[in-house]
Amino acid sequence: MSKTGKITVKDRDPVSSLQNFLKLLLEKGTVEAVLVQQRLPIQNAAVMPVLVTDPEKLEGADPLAPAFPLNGARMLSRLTRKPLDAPIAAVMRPCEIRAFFELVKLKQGSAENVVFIGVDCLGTYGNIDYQKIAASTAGAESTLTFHRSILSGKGTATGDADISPACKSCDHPVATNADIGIGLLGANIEESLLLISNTEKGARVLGGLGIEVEEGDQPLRQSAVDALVSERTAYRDKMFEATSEAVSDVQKLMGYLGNCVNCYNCRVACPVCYCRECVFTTDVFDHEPAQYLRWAKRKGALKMPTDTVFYHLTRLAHMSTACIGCGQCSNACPNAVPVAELFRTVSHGVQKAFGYLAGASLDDEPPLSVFGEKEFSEVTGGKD
Amino acid sequence: MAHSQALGAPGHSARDPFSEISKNLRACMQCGTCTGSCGSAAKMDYTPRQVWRMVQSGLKEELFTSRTFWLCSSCYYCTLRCPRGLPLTDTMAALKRVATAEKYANDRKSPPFYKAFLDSVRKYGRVREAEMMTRYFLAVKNPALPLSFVPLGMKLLAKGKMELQLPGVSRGGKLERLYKKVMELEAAQ
Amino acid sequence: METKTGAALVIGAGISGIRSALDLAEMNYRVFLIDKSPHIGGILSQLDYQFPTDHCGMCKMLPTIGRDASSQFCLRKGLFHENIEVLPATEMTALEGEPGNFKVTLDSAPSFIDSQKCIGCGRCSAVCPVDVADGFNGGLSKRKAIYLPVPHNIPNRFTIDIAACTRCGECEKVCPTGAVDLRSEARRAFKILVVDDELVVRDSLKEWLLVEGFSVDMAESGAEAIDLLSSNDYGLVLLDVKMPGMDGVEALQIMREIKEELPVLMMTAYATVETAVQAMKFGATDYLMKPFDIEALIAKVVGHYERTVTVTGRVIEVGAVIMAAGSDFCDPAKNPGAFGYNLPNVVTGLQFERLVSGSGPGEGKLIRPADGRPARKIAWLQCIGSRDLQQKADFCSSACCMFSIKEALLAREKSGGEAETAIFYMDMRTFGKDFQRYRDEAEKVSGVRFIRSRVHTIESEPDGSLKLDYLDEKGAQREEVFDMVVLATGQRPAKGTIDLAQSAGIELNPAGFCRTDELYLARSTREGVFAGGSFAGLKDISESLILAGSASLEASKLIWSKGGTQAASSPSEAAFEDLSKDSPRLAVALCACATPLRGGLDLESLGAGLSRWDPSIRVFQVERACTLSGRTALLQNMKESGCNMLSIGACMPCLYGKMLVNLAKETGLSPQLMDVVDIYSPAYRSGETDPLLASARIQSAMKMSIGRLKTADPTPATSFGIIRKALVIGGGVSGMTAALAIADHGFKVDLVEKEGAPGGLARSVCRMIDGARTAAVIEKLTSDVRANANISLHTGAEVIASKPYERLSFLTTIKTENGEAKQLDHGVTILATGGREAATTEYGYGTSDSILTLFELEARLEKGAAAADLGTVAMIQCVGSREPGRNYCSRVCCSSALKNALRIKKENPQTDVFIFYRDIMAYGFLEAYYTKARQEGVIFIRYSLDQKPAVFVSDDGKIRISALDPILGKDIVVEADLLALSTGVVPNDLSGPGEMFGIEANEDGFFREAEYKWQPVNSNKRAIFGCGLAHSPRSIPESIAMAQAAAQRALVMLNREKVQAGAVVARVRRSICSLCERCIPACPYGARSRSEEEDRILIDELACQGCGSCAAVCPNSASVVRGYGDRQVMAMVEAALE
Amino acid sequence: MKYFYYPGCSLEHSAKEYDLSTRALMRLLGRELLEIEDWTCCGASAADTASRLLSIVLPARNLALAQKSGETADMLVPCSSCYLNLKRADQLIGRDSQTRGLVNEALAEEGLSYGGGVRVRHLLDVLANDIGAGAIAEGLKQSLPGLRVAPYYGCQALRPFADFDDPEQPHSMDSLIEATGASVFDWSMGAKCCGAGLMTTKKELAQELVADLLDAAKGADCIVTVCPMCQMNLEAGQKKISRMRGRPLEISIVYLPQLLGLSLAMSGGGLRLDLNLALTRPFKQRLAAMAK
Repeated sequence: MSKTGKITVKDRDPVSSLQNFLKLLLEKGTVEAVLVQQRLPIQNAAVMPVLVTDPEKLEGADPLAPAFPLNGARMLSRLTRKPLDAPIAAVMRPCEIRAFFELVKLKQGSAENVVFIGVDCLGTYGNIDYQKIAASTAGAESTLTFHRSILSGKGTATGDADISPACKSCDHPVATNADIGIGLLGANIEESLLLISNTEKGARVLGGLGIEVEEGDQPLRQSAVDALVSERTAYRDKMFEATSEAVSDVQKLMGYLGNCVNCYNCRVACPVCYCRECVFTTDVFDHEPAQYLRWAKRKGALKMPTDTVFYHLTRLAHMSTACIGCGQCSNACPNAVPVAELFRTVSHGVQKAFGYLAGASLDDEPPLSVFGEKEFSEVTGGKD
Repeated sequence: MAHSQALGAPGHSARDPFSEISKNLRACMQCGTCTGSCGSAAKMDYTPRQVWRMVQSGLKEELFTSRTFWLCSSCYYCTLRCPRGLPLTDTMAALKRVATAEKYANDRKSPPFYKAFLDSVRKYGRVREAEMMTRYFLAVKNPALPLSFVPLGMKLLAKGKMELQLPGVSRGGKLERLYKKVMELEAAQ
Repeated sequence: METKTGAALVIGAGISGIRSALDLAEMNYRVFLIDKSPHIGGILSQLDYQFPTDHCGMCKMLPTIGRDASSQFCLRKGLFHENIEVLPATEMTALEGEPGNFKVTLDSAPSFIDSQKCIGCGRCSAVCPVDVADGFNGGLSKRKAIYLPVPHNIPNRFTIDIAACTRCGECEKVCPTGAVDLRSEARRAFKILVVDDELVVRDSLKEWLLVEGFSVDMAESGAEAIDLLSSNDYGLVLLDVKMPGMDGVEALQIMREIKEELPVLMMTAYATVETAVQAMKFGATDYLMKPFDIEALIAKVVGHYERTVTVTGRVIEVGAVIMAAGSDFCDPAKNPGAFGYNLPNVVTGLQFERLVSGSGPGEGKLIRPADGRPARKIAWLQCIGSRDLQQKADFCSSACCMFSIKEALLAREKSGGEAETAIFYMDMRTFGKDFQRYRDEAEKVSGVRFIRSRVHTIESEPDGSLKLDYLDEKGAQREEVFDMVVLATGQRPAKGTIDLAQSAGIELNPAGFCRTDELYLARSTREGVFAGGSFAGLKDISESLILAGSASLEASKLIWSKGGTQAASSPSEAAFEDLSKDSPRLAVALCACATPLRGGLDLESLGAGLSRWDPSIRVFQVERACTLSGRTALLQNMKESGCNMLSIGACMPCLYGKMLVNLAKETGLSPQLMDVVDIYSPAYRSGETDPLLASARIQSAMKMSIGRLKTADPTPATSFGIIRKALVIGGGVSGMTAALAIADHGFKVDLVEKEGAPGGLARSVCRMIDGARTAAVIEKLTSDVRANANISLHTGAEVIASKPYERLSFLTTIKTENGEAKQLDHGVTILATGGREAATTEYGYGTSDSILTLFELEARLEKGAAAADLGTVAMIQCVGSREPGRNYCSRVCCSSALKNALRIKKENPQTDVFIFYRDIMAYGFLEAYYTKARQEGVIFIRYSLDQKPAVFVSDDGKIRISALDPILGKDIVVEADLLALSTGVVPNDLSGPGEMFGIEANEDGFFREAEYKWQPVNSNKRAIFGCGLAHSPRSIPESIAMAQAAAQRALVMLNREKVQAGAVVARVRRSICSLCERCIPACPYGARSRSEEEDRILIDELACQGCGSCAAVCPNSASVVRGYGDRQVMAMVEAALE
Repeated sequence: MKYFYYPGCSLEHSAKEYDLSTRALMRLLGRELLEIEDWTCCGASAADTASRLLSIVLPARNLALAQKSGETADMLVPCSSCYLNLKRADQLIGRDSQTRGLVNEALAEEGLSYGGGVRVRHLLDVLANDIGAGAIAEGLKQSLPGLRVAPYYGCQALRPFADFDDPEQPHSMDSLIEATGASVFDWSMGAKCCGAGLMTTKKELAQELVADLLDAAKGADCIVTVCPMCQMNLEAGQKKISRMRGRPLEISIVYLPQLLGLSLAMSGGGLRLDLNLALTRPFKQRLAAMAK
């Protein structure tokens, strides 16, 4: 049962109809600004989050683009770190909304004045791949070809590029916790886009825009979503197995992370890694020269830089309860270390153990801040 | 369930033996140790704990319909163990006294036995067992009772451990004066 | 002139003694803490689990303010506080002088083991031939004559049980450090002269005394004895009475002239007893009866010898004495008619605690003492030796009901939930805070069976299990077999209480406990001598600690008023150089001493190894660092090396607590920059055969210490001034007492009372339990408050807001009587908001004016309504209490109901009084009032929650109460003219002050204390305390005691110019803090808050206990604990892996 | 050492052997028994049902007679019921002046008076504490090895006056039995009541109690008693009780002085074992065999 409305698509171009919908929001004054992924006028292949206040400036907006340069949650957190009395709309992918929810729980942002518009996500390319694809086309051309090939069943691969492994294994393509959902699955996006109102705020916004909404099942959409989810889940489980096997002991883990050069990019890109300054960049890990010599003497040889595995283990320990699997860590890694697969596998296990799904809802308390009376009895032996 | 019973503490006339008994039992906190310790509690219609409760609540009529205090074999377990240190075995004896004095005929065998026993002592200063038993059998007027004692009687006779004396033959009256004085003193108290 | 620092003596080092000692020590008084047993901890050293947490929480008594002055490890291991001198195996023999300056003589039993040398290796007890029942394990296991008094003490010193020791000397031979000295030579030096004409007597006596180790001379006659006496020195003479020629008495007189105070034991046969007694007039000390009973004779002789060698005469001067000598449990086997209590597998409560303890005989596996089989069906019998007039025990021991329930829960836990548990009781006295909830949970969740019956006999079955005959609640005879029976043994005065009371000059109450003032429970009958804990009657841990706190307050008030000043500042607070600018210059001192402990350790190679490892350090050796000479050498070396950090390698780090503090004072270096490393036991203890491996382990231990010191944060501990004024909210009896207690120490107090006049709920109570008028108590308190210049009383005033002020104090706004706002600044706050009688509509209240509440009945009695025309009076207890909605016992209604019933009966014995009750909560000595009420003819009728009495008011105004009498199993009807309902006590609204000061109330609305047992008056916020009815329902004397305890805790804060924070506290590196606030809820002491204006995390350094929870939660070490920064920990890990 | 001797009514006839064996044993052990001449009945449990004062006056009369004889000695009482009444009278008179006044007013009728002071001792108390197992062991001539003896104390010897043994778990007979060479049969019914007082009025109840005792004594060779009423109650009707319980419960019942006498090689005749109502044949053969 869901409340849905429609955006009719004019001349087979969903991107521009979506832009018109967003213009409506600004014109009607429902929101004072819209944060949406937009193609920069000067660089067609760069699709970056843009905070737009003038409806006219929306024409480059392309949330349907298979581009995911960075996780927008971090930007939204900067916007809402302090109370902002202006309502804004955030057009984001499901994993961006979930990342932002985690940041709210860590008091790095607030969801009070934000209208979440969650777009169904059919997957995104790595940044390098996307730049190649977008460079050779104009405007939203690459977006439309991407969606048309999916509609026609040819899948997402073009040339030697495909959507990132993180997206392939993402079992949350639909932003069920967004106020308004933009439904692509189960619709012919060249005729219409679905508008799903998930929350009471969403219904209020759509009502304000005069878009009627009716109750009813969406069997077509539901089966499409289920199909996509089961396909992605199958891929995910295979990935979990492979990754677990690849890091089943310390030696293998060191090999897995062999190419890492401690540039800590994955930390910068990770939306939920909220520390202002990571301890690994502080003086704590700025060891004395004599110390390196001592380490070398102990085993005869010392790989530099040191503390590589230590860093990843620490990040896993800190962030595995909040990881939403958006894949930006792998995306940001200069040496293509499969960091996302490692983090996704470990945090899946951790979150299952705590019965917690990162970013699912603002009301779930993060695991380590709440202590259940009788937890992990298999470990404590049932004693409280 | 049983009729509801208007409850009131026992009457307070000065020399009423029953209120004397209830004064002794006031400190009882109904812990049940006495009933638990009593060898013959299983056969009693009201357990000792219930008897003390009835005394406390002044349910005199109902109490004397009970045969409990006649079953007391004065083994003093209850007195030893009562956490309140109450004279429970003496209270059972006192209840027998009140029952005999106020003629509550709820037991046909014990009062005549004790009377026969005391009459023999009054007369001869000592218990003449044979004579006392015959006087007891006559008072009970139930032929089955003497018959049940015949085998024991025969054995004792055979061993010369029982003299055959006929009742009412010799003079007696050995402790007559003492008895009279005691009854006099008791009444005056 | 060194002003006379106030000092106090605390007798008894159980938890109450420790509490009082710590209270006074934290106020910088000097404290002597003595105990006659060789260890501290009293009964609690044997209990591993306490209600309600079912874990141990003793260390929560340790000081949280100025905590570096005290050891901060498990109290069952030991107590080291700068201001406390702990004297085990010591007793007070005399107390002279007047309050404020007493002279106390202390006797300590001769210790045959040198505590400095004993390293607790245990070889002596391995060879000891004697086996004695181990009192620590309640006699369930055996121990040797030379033994460890408590398995887990630090330092773990062995002790000799002189009574059991046969002086065979085996332990002396085998002790590696020569710590054992049985003083056999001293015995040999003690010469005894035996004077008897019969040779056979002389020979046998000589032989016995030689076996005992004494040297013996013999004399055939008086004359011979006299010239022997003049030529040598005898410790004791055994003199026969009947001798030819000069008889015993004559000889005695001559001997007395030669040596005035010569102890002489007359030896007399049966006939000459009179002469022996008569001889005592001539100075004979005692006499012995022939034929000799060897044990008695030896005991007397050894007794005399012991007295001559006891270390007597240590006289100390103290301002006040606190008696916390505790109490004992009754020995069920000595019960006349033992009811089978001495059968195998019948254990006392204490023995059960040992059975479930890990260090107990069964190593915590719940086994039966007799045959070691698992105990899976256990029964508890309550009131053994309590509430039993047969044993002159007309009192309830208050704590057994609750510790039996706790033990039942422990049994289930230890048996993995298999154990079947049953408690046989008469009244389940759950009168304390949250007791009822604890019992309900035990009954409904853990399936503990509560059977209301007093079991009379236990009989043992062939297989060792136990058959209980009992009467169940319906009166049916029951028999049930259990694996094990636990007796909840009642209280008895501690052994030796009578002579302790004599030497202290205090009186005892009829039950043999310390007699105390009716109103001020801590005051004994002698001024200046106070009673804490269960010395005045067994209490549970929380009440013991409250009374101990009240005793400390009374003692400190006395010392303060007699001019005994507190020490200016405790040594640990001396200012230290700020070395943050200095680069680390570390010196290592290796203690060389001849202890055989050393084994193969070579100090030179150790020192060289360290220098090689870190060339910047300087290493030197010191001879016997723990001695005075050692320390001066150490100081000398430190000055030479110009070091600003010191690491000492020595044998027993725990001995160096005080030494480091003094060293710090002399060198100006903070103790945080010094460390002591145990370099001997790794080599010795583990029996390391390979010296290389041992020295490697020692090297890494030293390197860890060096690593830690070099990366230590040198900034010294900070101290903070707080506003030395107090705010007391609520002017009831508790509020006024707390205000007076603080004001009497010279500090300003603001006392805020809502009503027009102070007095609180006590104003609507007319009489105390013993008949004293409550109004007199209130008038006295009110006049004292008004007369006290330090107290400003604000009646008709209400607290409306409060916010932090001057960093660690408070600024509170109140609305005064005439409506204008007033601002009060203060450093501490005491909540005494009190409570009131609960309203009710049950049982027809309000439908007839002869149905009253408890207080209304008392008011009517007080107005002189002659009891005659009261007619029949009925009372119903637990109205609205102990049932869902208000599931706690209000504790005071039973005693008040008994008070009213006894008063009615006294005025007119003919009045019939009926009390309908569920459990009569006449705990402690209130039981005597319950017995008296029964003896006066009050009839008690029990009802259960699911079958409450029904009340009808007939039109002629008579009240008919019908109920089931469970004993008779019949419905009964009571026609009463007056019905009193005991509705219980509810707390006044705490939400206002609660929310202002950030403290919570529990689910019943009472003040939630930091820890029910161990910190009863503290809240979870640092400077906020609570007492009186606001905490939980309690009687007026108990409220006064609690108010004093709360005031005492507040005085610890107020008492110092500068309150020293601990050296190890948390710090926030503001620049890298992302303000995610995860560290705020993680702090158990509420020491962290977010300041909106400054947009940063604030730390209350005084509340912070350096537990590190905040550091653990913070991902990027923005929150760090001083002394345990990342670099330090990493440096130590590196060193450990060397 | 001399003792006043108060035999009591049942020792005249139905418990004659108890009287004779006690006198014989005491004579052998060199203790002189001064029988109170003209002693009368102590009132047992009957006097108390008629009048409280009577239940004190009757025993007081005998105490007064003993004091009047001019001798100073403890009063030895073999029968537990008489022991209880005499001791109770002595205590009440000693403690409560009002009772003392009334009793002496009554005794005046017989020219007697009593103010307390005679120490009432049970036979078992004298045997166990004054004479002691050592004396028996020294005088032992005829050891009774392998004989398993169940010590039965009854109730009124131990309660309410528990002044020579534990009222619940008594052990004073053990040393005496072991001194004879016999072994003590381990059972827990030594202090349980046999219901003798009810045998004449509430027979079925008394027989239940006796049956429990005999059942518990299974495996012992004999039960030893120290009270004529317990003896009579356990001896009489063993067959009827065996039928009632449906299994053979016959067991020999002897008095303590008889057992001790045997071990001191006193002839069976002198101990009048012939008068005992329940001596099983195997027990008699055993004694005969041991006598050779």
